[in-house]
Amino acid sequence: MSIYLNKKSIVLVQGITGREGLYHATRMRAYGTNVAGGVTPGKGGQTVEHFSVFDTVSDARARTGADTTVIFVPPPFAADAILEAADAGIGLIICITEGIPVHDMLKVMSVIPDSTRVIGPNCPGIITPGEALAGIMPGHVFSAGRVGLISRSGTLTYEIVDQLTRAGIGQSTCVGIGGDPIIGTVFVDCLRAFERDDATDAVVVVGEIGGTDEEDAADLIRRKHVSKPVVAFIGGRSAPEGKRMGHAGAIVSGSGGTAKAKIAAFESVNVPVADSPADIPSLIARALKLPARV
Amino acid sequence: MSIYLNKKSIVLVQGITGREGLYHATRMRAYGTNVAGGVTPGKGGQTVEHFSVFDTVSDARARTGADTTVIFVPPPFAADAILEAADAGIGLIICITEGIPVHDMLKVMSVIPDSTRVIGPNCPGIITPGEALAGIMPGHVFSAGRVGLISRSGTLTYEIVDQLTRAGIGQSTCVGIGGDPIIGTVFVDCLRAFERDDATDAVVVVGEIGGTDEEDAADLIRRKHVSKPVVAFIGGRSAPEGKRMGHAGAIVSGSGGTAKAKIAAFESVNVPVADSPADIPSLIARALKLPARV
Amino acid sequence: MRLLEYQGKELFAEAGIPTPTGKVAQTVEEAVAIMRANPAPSVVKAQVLIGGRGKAGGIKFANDERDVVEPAKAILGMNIKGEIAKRIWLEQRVDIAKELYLSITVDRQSKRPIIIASAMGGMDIEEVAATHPDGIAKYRIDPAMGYWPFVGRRVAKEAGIPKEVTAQFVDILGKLYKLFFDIGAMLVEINPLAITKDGRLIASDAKVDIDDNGLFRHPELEAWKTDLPSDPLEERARKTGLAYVHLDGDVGIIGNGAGLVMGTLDAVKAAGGEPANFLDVGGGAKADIVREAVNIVTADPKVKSLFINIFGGITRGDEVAKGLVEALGGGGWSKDKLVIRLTGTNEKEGRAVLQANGIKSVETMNEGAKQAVALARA
Amino acid sequence: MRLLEYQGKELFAEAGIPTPTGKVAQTVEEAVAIMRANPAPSVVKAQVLIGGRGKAGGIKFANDERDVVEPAKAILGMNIKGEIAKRIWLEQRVDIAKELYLSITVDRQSKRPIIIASAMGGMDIEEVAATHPDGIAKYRIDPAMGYWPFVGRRVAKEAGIPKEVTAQFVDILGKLYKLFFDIGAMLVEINPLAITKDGRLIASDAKVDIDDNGLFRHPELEAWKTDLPSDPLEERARKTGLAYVHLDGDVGIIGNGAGLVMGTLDAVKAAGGEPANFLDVGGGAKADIVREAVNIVTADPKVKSLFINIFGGITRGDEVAKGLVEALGGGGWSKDKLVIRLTGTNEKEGRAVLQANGIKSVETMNEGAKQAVALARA
Repeated sequence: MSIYLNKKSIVLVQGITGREGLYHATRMRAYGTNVAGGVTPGKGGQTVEHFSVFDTVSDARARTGADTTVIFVPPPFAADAILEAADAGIGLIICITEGIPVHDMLKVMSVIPDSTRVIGPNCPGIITPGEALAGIMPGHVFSAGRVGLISRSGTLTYEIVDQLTRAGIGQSTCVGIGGDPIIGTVFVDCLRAFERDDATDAVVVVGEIGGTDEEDAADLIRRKHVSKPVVAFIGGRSAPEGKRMGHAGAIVSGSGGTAKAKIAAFESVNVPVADSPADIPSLIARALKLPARV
Repeated sequence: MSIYLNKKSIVLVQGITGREGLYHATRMRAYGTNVAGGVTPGKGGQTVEHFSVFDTVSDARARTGADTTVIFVPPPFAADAILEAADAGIGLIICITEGIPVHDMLKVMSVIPDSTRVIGPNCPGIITPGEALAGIMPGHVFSAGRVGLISRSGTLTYEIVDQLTRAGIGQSTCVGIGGDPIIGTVFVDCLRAFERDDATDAVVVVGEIGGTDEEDAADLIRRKHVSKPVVAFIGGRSAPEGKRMGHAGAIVSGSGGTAKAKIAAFESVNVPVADSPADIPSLIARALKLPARV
Repeated sequence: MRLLEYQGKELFAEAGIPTPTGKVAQTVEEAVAIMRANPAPSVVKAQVLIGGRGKAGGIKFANDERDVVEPAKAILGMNIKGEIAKRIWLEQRVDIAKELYLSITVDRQSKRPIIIASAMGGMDIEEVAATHPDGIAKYRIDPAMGYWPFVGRRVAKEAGIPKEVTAQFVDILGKLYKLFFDIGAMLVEINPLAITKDGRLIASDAKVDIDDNGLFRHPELEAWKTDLPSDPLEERARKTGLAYVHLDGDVGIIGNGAGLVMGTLDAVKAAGGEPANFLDVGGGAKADIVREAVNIVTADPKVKSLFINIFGGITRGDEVAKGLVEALGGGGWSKDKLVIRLTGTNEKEGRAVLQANGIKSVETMNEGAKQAVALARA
Repeated sequence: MRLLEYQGKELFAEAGIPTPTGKVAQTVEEAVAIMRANPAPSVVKAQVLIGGRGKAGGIKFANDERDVVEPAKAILGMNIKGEIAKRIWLEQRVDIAKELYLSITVDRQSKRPIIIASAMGGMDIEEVAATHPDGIAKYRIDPAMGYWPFVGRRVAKEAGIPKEVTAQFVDILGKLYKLFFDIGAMLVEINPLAITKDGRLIASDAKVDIDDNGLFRHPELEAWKTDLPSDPLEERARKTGLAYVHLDGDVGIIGNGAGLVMGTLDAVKAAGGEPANFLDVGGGAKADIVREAVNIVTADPKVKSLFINIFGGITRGDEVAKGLVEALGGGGWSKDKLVIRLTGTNEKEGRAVLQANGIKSVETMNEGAKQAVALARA
């Protein structure tokens, strides 16, 4: 088991004839993901690197039975690509694209059906180690296991997973939810999913400054919806107020959204917050009462 | 029992300080309806004919506990009034206004939550005889009983109900769904509700040319979702093709939507179709095996 | 409000949808002047709303200013299935390689705008639907979502639109949706949407029907109304806010509520008569509206009897009776050629007014229909 | 992209939101000319993005062209909390009876635009929220539904907006939402929204923040960018598409991915150092981008050591290594004052390039942070 993605997932790549799309489609396939083909309008019928190319997602889904899509489409066209996938009945839409206008995502999220899960945008995707990779994560740092991970940051995730793997702690599923202000899937969604997942024993939440996603997650735990142990890390603790730090989401303003407030929220529900990514393995080991190998 | 409306319903009138709004609010109250007050922006705090006036539906609902609203607001502002009621959490919205732009209703119906029932626009409202009237129907022609009625036409409804009442056949609830191309509640919705209603033994469906509402109703019956007897009447059998006959909905074009097609659809599922409104009481009596008083 | 081709094409051009270069003319002289200014092989098209103008001879060709005289003469004033062509549209001919079909209308069932497209254009789409159902693509747009390019790509794929013109098709469909939405249309139709021999898409025809209820938001269209074919009585009724449709029979009909009026027409037909019209005074009609309704219906010289059928809800019986008395007082119609049936709200007050003025009323619709038919035959 | 007051007011005026009559000036002479053309009691306001300009002396008054010289001189060039006022905005004074608050921003939690309004305007809204939570009305708009007048009426009622100006408030809010939507704003704020003594609503201030990701749809705003205060290095980075933020420390930092860079800043701080900057090369950076990143960070004279922390996903280690070698080859920085940590995609190839060029790398982020802090102190 796992959440959202597993070895049975049939994956499409939207924008497969683009440089990044093709590169990552190939890497996903190499990881073992069932990449059934891709979509590039006007290039239907072609083949690239043995991937079938379709004109529309609707057509691709009808011919391949795909249930998942990974979007590598330039920002001005990405909202259209997400809506196309939703309209075609794809249940899991992972949008890698960085730089989508916030108003496009407001529109997308207001009309997309509840039954459709969007991950991202501006995210590294999702991986169920040993089963499937749908995104741009470097597969080799992940290892199969029983710890779930949810993160607003891509590279910070790799950093933390690398530490976990080196410490012998494998992962059930890792979800990079993305760093934009408006994203499809938030911490609370993933926590609920991990709570239901038989293959997950504990969850690492990697947050950062800005927004109230971490506070919402703490609130879910407070309301007893999460029984499994959770440990957290908050990036950007040294960021000065009012400065935008790359992620559109990571801007500190007001009292909500500061690293301090987020750490306090987690600590108030007994979720240990790591000082450094390097401390996460030991916190997980303690939470799971693992042998003191780390 | 009854559908949608009963003596416990707490009713607001939007546009209560207008001529028609106030006139019908008074008539509804005289019929026995629990009219809790009305809404006219900018006139909150006033009292008209002992009705409290509120500035917003949200305010009115908070102070009266209203669950139903009847809208008498000029066409350019009616969509706003419907959305206001829905936003305020009113569960049953009856829009009497005639002449609302079709595109306004397209927008309204696309954003209104599934849990909100809209009846109309361009409809006479709904009555549960002996309990409550929410609309502009002439209450005195109705009588309490066990036959449900659904109609696309206002005055034709009164005509038919008058015949039923004279024949001693009372009504459980009568719903005027309205004559516009885009309406909130259609025959199929009401048939499902009457099927579930313990107080209803049979249903009269009063259709007219245009659209496929009648065909959809026949299809519901074909799929065995309606076990109670249904009798029908179709108005506009003599209307020439391509002529618009008052109701924006009643325009014949193409093969769908003709009186002929609708009558055939009903007859194919053994729903008797009356030649004249005057024949309906005898069809109902036969369907319910009532004594041959009619 | 259904628009003439030249009006629809003007809206298309404003919306950025490619159309052939063209101009409208009301006289042969204007047509000649247009051809003189733009000497090019052209099509001369009758501007009528009725379908089938091509078969009726309403479409001809001309190459220059001399050449246009005959076709212009022939078409201007032509009676096409009862509609007089008061204008012609002269447009430059395009070399057509293939004809597509594209329209957006309102789908009542889904409560959404519906796009209909086919690679089989130029013919009656209902015929295509009947004979080649697979050749037609349909897509219902969520108005909350609006049009996005993927919709156009999906429709193009499913309709079998040639790949080379798909990008143009997606662009035109987006503009057509915006026009449909902005103008509050019930229908926008391009049939045919032509592919020219040099690979361009161009709207060869334009059919636009605008929701009358939304016209108040488009005062700029007011000027076009006078160009539209109309029945003088229908026009007069429209100004009073009455829904009047002129028919061919001799029994004048007035009622309140479209359903009841249609039911009344049906009853008159069932009684062996022929309705002269449909007239719905609407909800809550006052005496002056009723008076005007009587005057309009009886202004039709074919009318031999008048049946007024009122079932009062928002309409009050006393107001109807008052209006009727006023109309009869004006001397335009005799109470002997009149049948009235009045029930519902304020029926007692209404009947009292009628009795006081010596007007008899009947109890039921069927009885009224029978009497009215008998009076027309008398 | 945060706009200056005068830019925001220009957008407001175009959107039909009432604003005081005003003009912008860059010199005292311009200010005098403006007052000469429009002699009226005016407010002279420093055009800076930083808050609290009033308390800092950045708002003064003038009645005529002579009167304006002193305030203009005082404010032009004024340093307000580190930001230099390069322009002043001269606007005619209005007699204010009461001040309201109105804004629309993006609510991440509900994924909707949120309207915030209060009858207590003119002060810091967060302070109002803390002290008078009941005095603030919030409404989350479904973008699919858009703004409808009832929303304005509801917000006005809940915020306690005086009844006499509710109709104006509803109208202004509708226009503000349209502007918010059309311009792709993250924030539009009117504080105060003044009620004048003669009962009119007018926007006394204007704060507009536009989503940078949506700016490509608004080329018309390009010209305003040059008027905005900016750090020269931040400006240079922006042109290359790099996310660079200038800070006060001496440890230069380059990483890929905002989260990792922030984590790296945290690690440097935890190691007792002070970051000189935040620089995210983004996903999939090529060698030339990395080279430019090194050049930008080391162009800051305060930088004493450089820490490059790359965890490759979409970014490939070999490209980073190549860019770094190119930058060092340019002579701008010494490999002795450099710490690099490179892992993830193509890490082997990248390390091979580094080794071939005599650049040593560390294994972990914390180790890198420690070494970089030590180098800065050396």
